[in-house]
Amino acid sequence: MPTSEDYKSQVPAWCPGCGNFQILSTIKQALIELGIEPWEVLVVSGIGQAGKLPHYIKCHTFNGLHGRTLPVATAAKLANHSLHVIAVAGDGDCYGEGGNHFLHTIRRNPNISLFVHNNQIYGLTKGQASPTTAEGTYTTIQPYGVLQEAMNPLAMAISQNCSFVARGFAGDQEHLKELMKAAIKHKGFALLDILQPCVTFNKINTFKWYRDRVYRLGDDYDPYNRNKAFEKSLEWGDKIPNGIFYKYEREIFEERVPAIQEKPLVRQKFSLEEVKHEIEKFY
Amino acid sequence: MPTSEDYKSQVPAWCPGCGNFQILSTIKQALIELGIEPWEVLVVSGIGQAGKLPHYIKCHTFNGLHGRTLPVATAAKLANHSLHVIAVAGDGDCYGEGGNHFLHTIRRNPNISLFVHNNQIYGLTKGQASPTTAEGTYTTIQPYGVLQEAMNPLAMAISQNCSFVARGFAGDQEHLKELMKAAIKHKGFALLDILQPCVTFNKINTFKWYRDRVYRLGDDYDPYNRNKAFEKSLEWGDKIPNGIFYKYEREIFEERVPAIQEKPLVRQKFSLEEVKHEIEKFY
Amino acid sequence: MSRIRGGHNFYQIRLSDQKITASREMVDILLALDLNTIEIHRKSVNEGGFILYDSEIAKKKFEEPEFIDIPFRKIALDVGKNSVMANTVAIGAALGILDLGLEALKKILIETFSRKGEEVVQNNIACAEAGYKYALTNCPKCEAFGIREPEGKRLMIITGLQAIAMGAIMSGCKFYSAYPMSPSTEIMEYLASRAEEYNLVVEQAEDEIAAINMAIGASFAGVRAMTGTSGGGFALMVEGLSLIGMTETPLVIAEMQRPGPATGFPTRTEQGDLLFVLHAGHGEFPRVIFEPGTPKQAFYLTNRAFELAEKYQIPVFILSDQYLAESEWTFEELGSEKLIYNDYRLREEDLKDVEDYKRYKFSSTGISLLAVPGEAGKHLVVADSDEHDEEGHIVEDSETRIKMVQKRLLKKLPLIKKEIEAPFLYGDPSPKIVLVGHGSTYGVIKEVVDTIPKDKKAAMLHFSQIYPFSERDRFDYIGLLENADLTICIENNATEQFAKLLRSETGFEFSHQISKYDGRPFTIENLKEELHAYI
Amino acid sequence: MSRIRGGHNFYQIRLSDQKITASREMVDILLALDLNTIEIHRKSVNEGGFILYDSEIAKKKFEEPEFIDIPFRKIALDVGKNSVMANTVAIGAALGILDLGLEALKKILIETFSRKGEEVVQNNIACAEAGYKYALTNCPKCEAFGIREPEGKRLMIITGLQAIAMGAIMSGCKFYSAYPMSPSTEIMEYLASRAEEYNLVVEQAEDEIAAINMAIGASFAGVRAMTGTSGGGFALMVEGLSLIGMTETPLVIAEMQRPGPATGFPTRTEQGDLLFVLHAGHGEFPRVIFEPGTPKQAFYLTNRAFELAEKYQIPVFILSDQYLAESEWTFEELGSEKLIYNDYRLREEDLKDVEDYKRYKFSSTGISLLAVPGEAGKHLVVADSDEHDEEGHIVEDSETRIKMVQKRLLKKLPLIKKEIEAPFLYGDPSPKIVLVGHGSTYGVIKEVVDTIPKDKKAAMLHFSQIYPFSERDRFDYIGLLENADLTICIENNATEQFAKLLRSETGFEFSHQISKYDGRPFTIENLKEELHAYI
Ligand SMILES: Cc1ncc(C[n+]2csc(CCOP(=O)(O)OP(=O)(O)O)c2C)c(N)n1
Ligand SMILES: Cc1ncc(C[n+]2csc(CCOP(=O)(O)OP(=O)(O)O)c2C)c(N)n1
Ligand code: SF4
Ligand code: SF4
Ligand SMILES: [Mg+2]
Ligand SMILES: [Mg+2]
Repeated sequence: MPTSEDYKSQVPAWCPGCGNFQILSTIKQALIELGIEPWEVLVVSGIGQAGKLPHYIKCHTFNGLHGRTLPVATAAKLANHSLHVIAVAGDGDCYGEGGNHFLHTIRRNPNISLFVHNNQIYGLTKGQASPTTAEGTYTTIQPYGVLQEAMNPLAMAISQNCSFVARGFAGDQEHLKELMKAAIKHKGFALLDILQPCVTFNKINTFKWYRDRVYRLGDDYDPYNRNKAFEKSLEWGDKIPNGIFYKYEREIFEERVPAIQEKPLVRQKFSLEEVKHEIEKFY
Repeated sequence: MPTSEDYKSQVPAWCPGCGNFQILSTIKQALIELGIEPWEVLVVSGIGQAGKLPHYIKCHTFNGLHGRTLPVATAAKLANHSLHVIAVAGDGDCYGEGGNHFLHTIRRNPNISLFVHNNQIYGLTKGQASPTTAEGTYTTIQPYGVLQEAMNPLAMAISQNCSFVARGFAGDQEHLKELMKAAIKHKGFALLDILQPCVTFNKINTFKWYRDRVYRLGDDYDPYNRNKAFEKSLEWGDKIPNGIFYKYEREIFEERVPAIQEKPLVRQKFSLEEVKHEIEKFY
Repeated sequence: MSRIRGGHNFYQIRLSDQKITASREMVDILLALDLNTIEIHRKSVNEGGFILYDSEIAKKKFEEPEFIDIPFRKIALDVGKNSVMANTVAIGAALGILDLGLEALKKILIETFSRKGEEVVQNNIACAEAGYKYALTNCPKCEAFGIREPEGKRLMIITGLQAIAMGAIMSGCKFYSAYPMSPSTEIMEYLASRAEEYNLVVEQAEDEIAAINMAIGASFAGVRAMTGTSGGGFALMVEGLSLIGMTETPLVIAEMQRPGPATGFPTRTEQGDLLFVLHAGHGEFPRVIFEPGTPKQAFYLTNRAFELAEKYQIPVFILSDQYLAESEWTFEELGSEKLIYNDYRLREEDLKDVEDYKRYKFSSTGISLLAVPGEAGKHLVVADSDEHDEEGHIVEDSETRIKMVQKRLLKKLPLIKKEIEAPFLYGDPSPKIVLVGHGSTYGVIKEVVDTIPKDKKAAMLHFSQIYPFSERDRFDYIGLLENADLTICIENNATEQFAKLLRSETGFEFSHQISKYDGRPFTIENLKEELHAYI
Repeated sequence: MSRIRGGHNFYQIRLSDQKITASREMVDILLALDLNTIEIHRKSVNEGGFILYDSEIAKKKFEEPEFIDIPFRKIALDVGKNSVMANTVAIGAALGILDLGLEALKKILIETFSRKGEEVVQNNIACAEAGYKYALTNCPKCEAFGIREPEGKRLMIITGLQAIAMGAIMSGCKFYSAYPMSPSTEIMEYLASRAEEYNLVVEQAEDEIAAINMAIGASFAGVRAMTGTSGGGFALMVEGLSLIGMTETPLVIAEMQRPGPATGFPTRTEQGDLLFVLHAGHGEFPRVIFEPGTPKQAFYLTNRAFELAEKYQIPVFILSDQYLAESEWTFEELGSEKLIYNDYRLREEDLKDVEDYKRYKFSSTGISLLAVPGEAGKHLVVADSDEHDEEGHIVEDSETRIKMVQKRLLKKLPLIKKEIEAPFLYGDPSPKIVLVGHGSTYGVIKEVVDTIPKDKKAAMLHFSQIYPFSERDRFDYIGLLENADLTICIENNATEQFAKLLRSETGFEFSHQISKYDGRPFTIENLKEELHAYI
């Protein structure tokens, strides 16, 4: 069993008080409780405050480009599906720059967990609006307030039949840990949107703001009903539900790609002997 | 009043029998019936069979890059909101390469109509799967059949509160024309997904296939109910509903951008005199 | 043509019992299936050539001696019971004119139509025979062309794209992600068609950005990977290219050029992206560019691309163009013997002596060990797009930065340069006239050199390993150019890109330049005509 | 630093009554607000300089003579009732050491804190005064620096980014779309802050692809438009750039370089994207690249960029880097008199004599009339990313292609070249030593030239209008270089990009190269040290 010592890595370069600290310690805790060793997990991230996270965990890491987390993660999983692959992204990263990959990764349904540190702001670039920033919010680039309606990532995921759709809160670590574990254990593409206070640039959605509003979906909530899940995903305001909104069991991508049914691609040895008759086909 | 002669342009380079011909003639008819003159309309398109459409209408045209129709159209509208702006795209164009713009244009809600020629295939590049190609379809690149669940553009649009969401069928021109007119008249971003048979590469979704399935949403259908609209948008199979699925009246982007409240940006004359005090601010 | 059906389409076929490697402007036999074809191509028929047509289809009768009126349609109806077989009749007739026999055609007809049932096959064969016989009987002077059915060696027939795709398979490529774009799509189609046989993963991405990032992800995870596209798609991959540079992830990228800018001519050819591909990506990192001149070179260079990409952990390009990519060539010499395969990736066993694995460990060559995440015991593999330390973690300090730039770029460059082979000299060994080309102009320049009288001492210098330039101590090609009287750079673009590159790399200045930028490849005739001014 | 709060941050300020244009390595006064700062920067303090610190904050007492212990924290608590004002005390103390007076600081404190209420303002002012007085009383030998409060002329203080943004506003730019990316974001922030005053549309796009396509859409629709980003974001704009090339849509693009590849050093500086920006985009089309050396040049070149972009219907780049973009300069000479504004777009009235408007009409200059869609009467404006005819409709033929390449590219190039001004020569008019630089190295090279004895005949040759190169008949800068004994190219990158470019464009080869690629700008000291080897 791994211990928290095994997962100790670099010292985080986040602002004191940032919600990312809770997310970091919760991920570690979830991995430890699931008995996953550092060398069994690959964390793929983009650029942003969230994107720095894998440097602060001991694990295989691909910290790539802003917005491009999911294509890298999907392909790494196809190449070696014996790895646990977790994609970590910011809200700008995943829903802004990377919006198209978000949409199409849902359709592919690889067995990957996606954790979005949704602070409703661009943190690393110092406070511009992200796709999830509330309409009307003032920023340096939006002096008239954000003119767009905020994106609803959960509703979007449900609309495309994403196989696992959940939301947690950095300030409710116990619940968050359970959601993380459920996402990692879930067979299929699992979106976990995490409400994360950015104490420096988002003066509206603070720890307190969230605490006053969030509640956990009850045991009576049925995550298998798509229409109900959609309705629930629209709830946002005085009350903000957290938990698993939607689940849909379907075959995962790795089970459908014929080349990797016997063993991971990365373990398939190449031999020129076995392919050289290819040339013959051109005579 | 414009006549069909006014809208006559280049000879289409589409396959004989292609569903695009019906869409082309229906757009012209809709424009004529709305009394819009060629020089009052800008058609922005991308690359694909659908993307060629503006060359076959007499109108202002920006035939840009594959997938990039919406950012061009949005900005052109911001620059000159006295123009009618219609964006024309293929399913690959709009939901594949251009997926991210589709998502964020919905959020901006410019007063633009988007007509997607959804033939569920990549026509121009000769028959690869598009995001809307049915799961399991065989193509040259998908010899095992498409492994992804088809994208649902209507559900996605509804999930992001798109202000007008409709679907029509190239083979039902009368209905299509009414939908086009409604989309153009609608104040806000209007998605009209058009079922368009590709007679060369899509041997499944033929005119007959659609004809056997499509039906019009009845008068009793209430397009203002988002949850119901979502539910309806999931209906696809033996029965395929067409019509206006969802409507949501909200302020359009052009009404919210302060600079253009008095007159279109393009008509605002520049005078150095009026800005030169800017330098003073740096002393 | 960017239209799928309807409209004008044509193919050009050149036959010879000599080796041929280029297209000609003029044809000997024009097989016209409609009037439009006659009108467009009539002026391209050589003196003494023929135009085979059907006056019923053309709705026009031509009286000139070169016209041979053959009732394609009527024969098809009579023999095949279906007028669509007129084209089969026509092909039979063309073979009849050449008296080449029908065996090969019959095999193709069986392959093509067998899934439509035995009757269709037989009718087509009957149509071909009828056309053949008709032509044989009615053709005035067929012996003029002097073609004999080839004997002995079987020949391959292959396109540039097929050669690249086959080269990838035979180099151990296991993962290909791309987005459809002419003229690169066939690589993906080919690989998909072989996915089952060779256990390949072929993924159509949602866009080119995803395509290259997927290929990077697969390569990082430990398998040989590749992506392919054309110029416009590659434009979207440029950020990913830079990511390859920073993370030192091996990747092979095929860029099949078509005329730009923007959408340009989707189905035509140009060499307009050379300097773009060479300088693409923000920041500085090494790369290799190959630009094959024949399908054979494409095959072997693809193999070499995989070798160098993995050995140096860099991006390697196969740059080509629609002309080489899509034209079909016959030749004899492809074999698997000369292929190389070294697996530079390290797994469990290979790392047993490494205590503390660091993905970006400094070394005298700049190359660090490339471990496979999850297959390397407890070693962790950390790749980072920020500037990083040896372990792969973000840094900000000046000292590490300098060492990393040296490691990833400055130390590798001279080693890579040593791997590059000299340009290919064909013709006079101490030439006075040198025609210089790169990539797909190989064939046409070579054939034109053959037509220049020996005493003029002409040669072709052809670059297929285009960047970096090979070291001059192996073969002093710049010395050779300096000793010539006339050095002509021949390019299928408007801005003399290769000439600029050679000048910037070596200081050498060509005496002349021949550029073609109409979207068409050089033909033997038009290159000869351009050369008239100088030779 | 890519961390937002916590961690180490620093600013360097250089004061002089001479004009200054560069940074130095060493400082005279180190104002340390924590122990870390002392440890990191102690070695950068000049002999005879001071370190102002608070031994209570540092939790350490330094006995060396350069240390001046000032109780920042205690004074803040006593006077301002809040220890956070320790930094205000410290700034007051620094001004006290220099005896520069407090008027300017007080104004800033009022501006900064007035929205927090009168009390905070007054407390801060009191803290500043207390720090000032304390330093004045306790400083051993302040006159050493010989700084006097400036008299007479007021000076501007401005960054490169502000100069670009202000230049855009004063050139009639009405539309700016971009995606945040350091160090370019401030352009967008600046323009957004002026949107109300000048009726600008500033749109934050979902990604850089949208950003450039929006700017293109706005420009096509008839307004002056611009986008801006850094290398990684620009990598995503490359396809859009090519679209500008094909559609001939005017656009100004700011590319603010930071060290790459990939994410690299987000908050540091480099000149690593020059050749990338020059060759970016598939296919061939003209472009102009400006790389200003000072905020003043940035301001005027931005204006010129809008002029040339619209006149020739091409993309024009303002290429700069984090160093110039973010450092603040004071100077006096900005004025609006020399700005140009010609509106090349045509509306109703302008087109009254045009019968049959064609967007891409052939002309002797290659330039076609640029009509505004919807504002041009019944004339239709058709722009196309495919190869097109004069009207803008898709074509496939060879003849039109050739004419279009000539129109859009070959005819415009020589005209554009004529617009470009010669590089700037500073120092000896017939130099034996020439230090050549481009962009942000202007200041440091200039100051270094000043330190070289006159009899060595040294000069700086600085390129800010970097591509195309200006015509040599105006000023034969290549002749000048050829006549010098020592020509040194100075660049903030590792692959000598400008040297390569000059060689490829003119054949000239520098005798030496000085490269710096650690993410830091050249300072006067380190450039002088590098030059030691040669001078
Ligand atoms: C292509 C590209 N564009 C822009 C940037 C600059 N950038 C870095 S992080 C970021 C957004 C950060 O916001 P988010 O993704 O929400 O992450 P957070 O910092 O809030 O965790 C941006 C715009 C970049 N690195 N690359
Ligand atoms: C960046 C880029 N990638 C790829 C292409 C090639 N391409 C042209 S059209 C097209 C897809 C066509 O499908 P769709 O958008 O559905 O339009 P259709 O032809 O079916 O109407 C593709 C992949 C391109 N032109 N540009
Ligand atoms: S800026 Fe915001 S998100 Fe980033 S580290 Fe600071 S508090 Fe956290
Ligand atoms: S390929 Fe399909 S979509 Fe394209 S023109 Fe032909 S039938 Fe229409
Ligand atoms: Mg964020
Ligand atoms: Mg389509």
